Amino acid sequence: MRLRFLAAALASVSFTSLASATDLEVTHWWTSGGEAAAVAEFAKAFDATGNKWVDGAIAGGGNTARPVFISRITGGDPMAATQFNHGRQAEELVQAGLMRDFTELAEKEGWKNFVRPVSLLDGCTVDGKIYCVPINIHSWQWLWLSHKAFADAGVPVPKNWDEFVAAAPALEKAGIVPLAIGGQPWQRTGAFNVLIPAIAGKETFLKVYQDKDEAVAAGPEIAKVFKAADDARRMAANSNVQDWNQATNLVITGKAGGQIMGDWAQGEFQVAGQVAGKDYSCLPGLGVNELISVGGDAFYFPKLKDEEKTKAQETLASVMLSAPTQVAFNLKKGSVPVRGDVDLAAANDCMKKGLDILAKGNTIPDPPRLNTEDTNNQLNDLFVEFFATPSMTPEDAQKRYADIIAKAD
Amino acid sequence: MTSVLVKDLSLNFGAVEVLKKLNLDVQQGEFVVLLGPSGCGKSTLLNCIAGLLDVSTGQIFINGKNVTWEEPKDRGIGMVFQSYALYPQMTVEGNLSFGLKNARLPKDEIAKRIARAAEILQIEPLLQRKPAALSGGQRQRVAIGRALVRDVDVFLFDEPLSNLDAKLRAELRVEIKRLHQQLANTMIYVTHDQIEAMTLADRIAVMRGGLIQQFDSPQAIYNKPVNRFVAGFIGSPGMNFLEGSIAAGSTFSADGVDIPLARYEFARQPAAGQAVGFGIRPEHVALNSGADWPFSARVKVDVVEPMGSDTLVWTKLGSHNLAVRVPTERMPASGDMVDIGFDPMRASIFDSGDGGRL
Amino acid sequence: MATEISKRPNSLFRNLNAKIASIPMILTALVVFVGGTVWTVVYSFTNSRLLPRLQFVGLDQYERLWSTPRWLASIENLMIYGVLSLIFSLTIGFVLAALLDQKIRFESAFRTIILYPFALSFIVTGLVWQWLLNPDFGVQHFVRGLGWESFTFNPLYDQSIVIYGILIAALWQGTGLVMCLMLAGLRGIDEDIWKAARIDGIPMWKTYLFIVIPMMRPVFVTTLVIIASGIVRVYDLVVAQTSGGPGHASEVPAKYVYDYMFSAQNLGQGFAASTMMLLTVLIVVVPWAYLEFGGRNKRG
Amino acid sequence: MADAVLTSHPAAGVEPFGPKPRRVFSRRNIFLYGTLIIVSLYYLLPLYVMIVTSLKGMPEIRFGNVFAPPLEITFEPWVKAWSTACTGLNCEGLSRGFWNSVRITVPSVIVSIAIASINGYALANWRFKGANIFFTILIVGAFIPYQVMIYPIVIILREMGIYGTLTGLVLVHTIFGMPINTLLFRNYFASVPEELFKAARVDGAGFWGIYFRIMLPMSLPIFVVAMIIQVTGIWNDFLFGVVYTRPETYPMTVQLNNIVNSVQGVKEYNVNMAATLLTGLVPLIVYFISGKLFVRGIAAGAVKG
Repeated sequence: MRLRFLAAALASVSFTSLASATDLEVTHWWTSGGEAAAVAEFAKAFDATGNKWVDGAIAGGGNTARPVFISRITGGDPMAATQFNHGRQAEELVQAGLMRDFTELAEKEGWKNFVRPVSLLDGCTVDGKIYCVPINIHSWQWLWLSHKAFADAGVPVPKNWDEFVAAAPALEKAGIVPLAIGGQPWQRTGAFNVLIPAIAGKETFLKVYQDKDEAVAAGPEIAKVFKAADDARRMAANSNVQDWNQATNLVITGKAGGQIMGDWAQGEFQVAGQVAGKDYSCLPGLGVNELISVGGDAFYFPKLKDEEKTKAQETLASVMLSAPTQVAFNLKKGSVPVRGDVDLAAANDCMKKGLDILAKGNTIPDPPRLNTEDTNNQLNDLFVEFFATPSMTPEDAQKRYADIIAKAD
Repeated sequence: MTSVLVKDLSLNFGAVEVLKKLNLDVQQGEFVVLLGPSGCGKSTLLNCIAGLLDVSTGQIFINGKNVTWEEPKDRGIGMVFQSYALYPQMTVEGNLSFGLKNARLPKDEIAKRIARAAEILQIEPLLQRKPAALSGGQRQRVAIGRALVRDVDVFLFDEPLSNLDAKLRAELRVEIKRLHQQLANTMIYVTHDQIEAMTLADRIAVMRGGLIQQFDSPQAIYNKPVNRFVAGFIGSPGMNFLEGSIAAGSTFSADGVDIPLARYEFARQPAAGQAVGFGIRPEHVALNSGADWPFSARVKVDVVEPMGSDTLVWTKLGSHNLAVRVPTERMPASGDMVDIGFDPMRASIFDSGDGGRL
Repeated sequence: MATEISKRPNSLFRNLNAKIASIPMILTALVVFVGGTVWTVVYSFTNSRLLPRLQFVGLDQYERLWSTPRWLASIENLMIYGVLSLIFSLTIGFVLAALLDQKIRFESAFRTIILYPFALSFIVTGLVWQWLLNPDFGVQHFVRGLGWESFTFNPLYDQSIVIYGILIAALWQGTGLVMCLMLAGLRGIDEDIWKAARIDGIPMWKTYLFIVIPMMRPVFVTTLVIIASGIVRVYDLVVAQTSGGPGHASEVPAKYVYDYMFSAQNLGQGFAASTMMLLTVLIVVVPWAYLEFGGRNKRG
Repeated sequence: MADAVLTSHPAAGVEPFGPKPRRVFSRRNIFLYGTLIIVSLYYLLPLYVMIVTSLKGMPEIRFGNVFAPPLEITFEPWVKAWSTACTGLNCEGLSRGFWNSVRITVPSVIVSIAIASINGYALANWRFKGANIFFTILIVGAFIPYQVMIYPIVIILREMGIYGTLTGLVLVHTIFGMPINTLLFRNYFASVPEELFKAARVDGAGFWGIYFRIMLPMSLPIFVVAMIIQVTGIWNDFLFGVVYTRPETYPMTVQLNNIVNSVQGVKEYNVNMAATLLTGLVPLIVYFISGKLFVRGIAAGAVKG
């Protein structure tokens, strides 16, 4: 008797949950410790709405994951939502009519009113319609320094790039790699792109990447940047790691002095239980030119046939942008929320620095947003070669650099 | 009644003509041997008759039915191969019944036929063995049995005895002959062995270069070859040839040797001075016989080759080598002077140009 | 007597079953291989980015391709890797097979040991060898630990020898199969050949080189197809071991194709690179394949 | 080398009577077995390192050397690799992928071998007009890098409506396994005496009858070879598994890649090695079980041609 009752109760429970819960498959390439913890916040928030987040993580970074995403979308078997770096990566998918238009929802919820900086939504906009949900702001312009490494080498922790370069010989003498850069191509390009505004200033940066001004790219300002890159190359000569977070790990463990890496590295320090200002330092704009780039990740929603799922996509989009989720997610991820109206009391030193700069408006667009992936890849090829080939002079490299900029569209 | 009829059959592999407008007419119950050197097209012809090769042009009839484009199984033939071609994974019984099962014959009928074939070929004790456990001779019996159970009018043999040793070959040869007498169906048999051909055939088709040169009884082929090729191919040891010409009257003359041709039956009259080859078989030349031959000469013995019952004596007639076959007990020694003689009636004369019989 | 003429049936319906059974093969050959190739070639003349689109730009993609240092480096690397890999796999595979063919004891144990890496994927192979060749953990670390402090064996981080680091791993994975093929070939050689060679007093190496190897032609053909197709396609191993680095020292064409098609989102460029690869393959393989496999129709 | 081998035999001539002397430590034997043992070490070393590493804890890996046996054996990396290693939010280790791999491999192997063997049979025994052209295309196809074909195949699968399904993936494996397997089967069937085929035709067996009743029962060795090649190839496949399926059906290799490439802090080499070994286990077992037949089958499929 009781058993039957129980069974009936169970049946009704599962029935109701079936009726309202929709499984949405979300694909992304966040698999490092900090990233996975951040994604878990999204999943928790979405599951709380009575739906179910089906995680489709693919490790190995965007270059491994993106082909899979694109194949599935064009192959007619799309996921419900997928990560892309926002900017031009998904442009053509939108133009081909494969992605969902979220303008209506954006207007209803007033995204334009709280997304800061508003330019983030521009990256999602094609022909006046909004096609993606920006979820965080990442900036590249950070130099992470290990206090332990400098203590071991017996030199004070540098305050800017030049001091860092000057400290390199002392670090090397102590058997410490001055600068950790992973073998993946984007890390090299990223580091170079950080050097441009820090060494040559915001104007030069915009002329090169926004206006694609070949003359500037070949000019003396960029030549200085290449000189700095040459220093970086020498300092990174002995860093035998591939992944960015392995490089970060070298800094965490004091085997390397520093690393030029985006703010997502902060997540790794956090997971390792390190405290900003005590165990490590962060210098935005390499401590030279305090500005940060505004880039980040966004979620795109392919058009689906299933009505239930289409509805749930909207729920997911709202959840991702909601204030509590934004805070929870970005704290774990080490990035800055896209909402200007959230309280980040919980933010640590480094993140507060970033928020300050953001508030002052000292921002530049993220190079990947300005370039096509094709151009980004050509730059990757160039810097991979440059960093690995000591015999390649900065002058030669600059010539090819200017060439790529000239041909970019 | 005609059993197998081949009309104007040609077969090309690309640019190579393997069979050239070939005609063959095999009577009901006849044992026909296709004989020729390798590459003459005899196996190809047999495969065409079996339907294992698609012909280029021409027609094939079996028992009055046009089977040119029929499947092999529908032609009413059975076939025995040189390598036996037994299915290695099946028992002897399985091998014998495979074709019958494919034809969906009732079980008891299959059993009856296998029992009969096994009895005829004396392979009853082997029925449950696999081919790998059989000797060569046993395998070939099974292969014959496989054709036998099909209960067909035409048997095709593709050099069935070539893989056997000499003793077994002779045994099975007799057995095939006995089988033919017992069953009285049509058999077409390909071989390059002229003893098999001579002993088995009702008629022999001698082939060369995709054409049948002569199709006749073994005796006719032996005694009256239609051309120089057939004459040279048939007979072991081979026919002696003297190159020369027809001299005035009816004499063959070749560097100093004159042979009167009065008794020779010409197939067609030669012109005077025509270049011809004169052929005489070694066994038709007599040595020191003492008899009076239309042609005789005294020659010196070069080499003596004893072959058991017979001995081949090599001499020179003019500048040509001449072999003479004598019983071994009358063997001369090398260097002896001997008398030879023969009757030109038993000779064959061929045109030196087209090789045709004169 | 029957003399009616039977017409040659429509040749399409001869051996109909054989043709029906071959439909999957014909479709694969025509639709996937030929169709896919033609499609690729056509789109290599367009400026397709993320999605294929038919906006023709002539030879632009090819001009760019041949002026890209990374592509040129890839080609060079593949040539070096290909030649070395062919020579070493064939030589090592053959020598090992010859050794195993000496009627030795424990033959099957040795054979198993040499062949087992074949069961592992290139990804796994790449990972293991990356680990073994890592200077901080692997062979170099070990030898230095034994007291030879100056010992340097760091192929994966040295541009000039990185290709050998990959070769070591590739040979580890692939020679077993080659050895097996060669062994099978040796076993197919008539014993009498060896007797004849011994009676003639021909030294063993000469017998192998001038008599046995020429007799093993079909084996070499099959082996060559397997090795060569693997060389042209090499990708996973490089990605797992070095990601093409250091610099462009271990970049290969297949990786260039993949990177430009998918991560650079420049399909046109990727297609142009694949077309060049296909063209090379066609020039080398088609005449040979046709001679090898096309001329057999006349048998029987 | 040649001399060593030849000089080991004269004893047979000197002492025609009595047992042949056995010299275990002849120069030839020392050379022969010495070489083989050194070679074996090269082949075994990575496996040894994988096993040893997978049984160590991380501290030991960081400070010890790779060749040292574990001081303290721990099976934790194996447990972690199998059941708790994380990718993104999924912390089920490889276990999730194992059955997916089985589900993908079994039908793919069966279908691809069935089709390749029929191709080989049709090519070797029936030789219809034009067959060799298709075969040549197929062989050339063996040289096409898989990456090149990803896009066309996405389109083909989409048009057939089977993108993302198991059927689609089986089809892809069948297509890419076809060239080499067809070549092997064709060579094998060509080595079967032609008269056997003719005899079967006279016996009234058709295309399928000969295939199933005559050829198939004779072809165990070559089927074993094809099976090993396909099982290893399909089980180890990463590219097709990740591009043409969806996360809930990802094969084990995708999980392996995820585990190995999801670096959370330090690379956990021990877990990576355990995961690697676990993934390689199935093809390794298949190979060890049927290794003997493999050599025999290779002999039949590659030697004659």
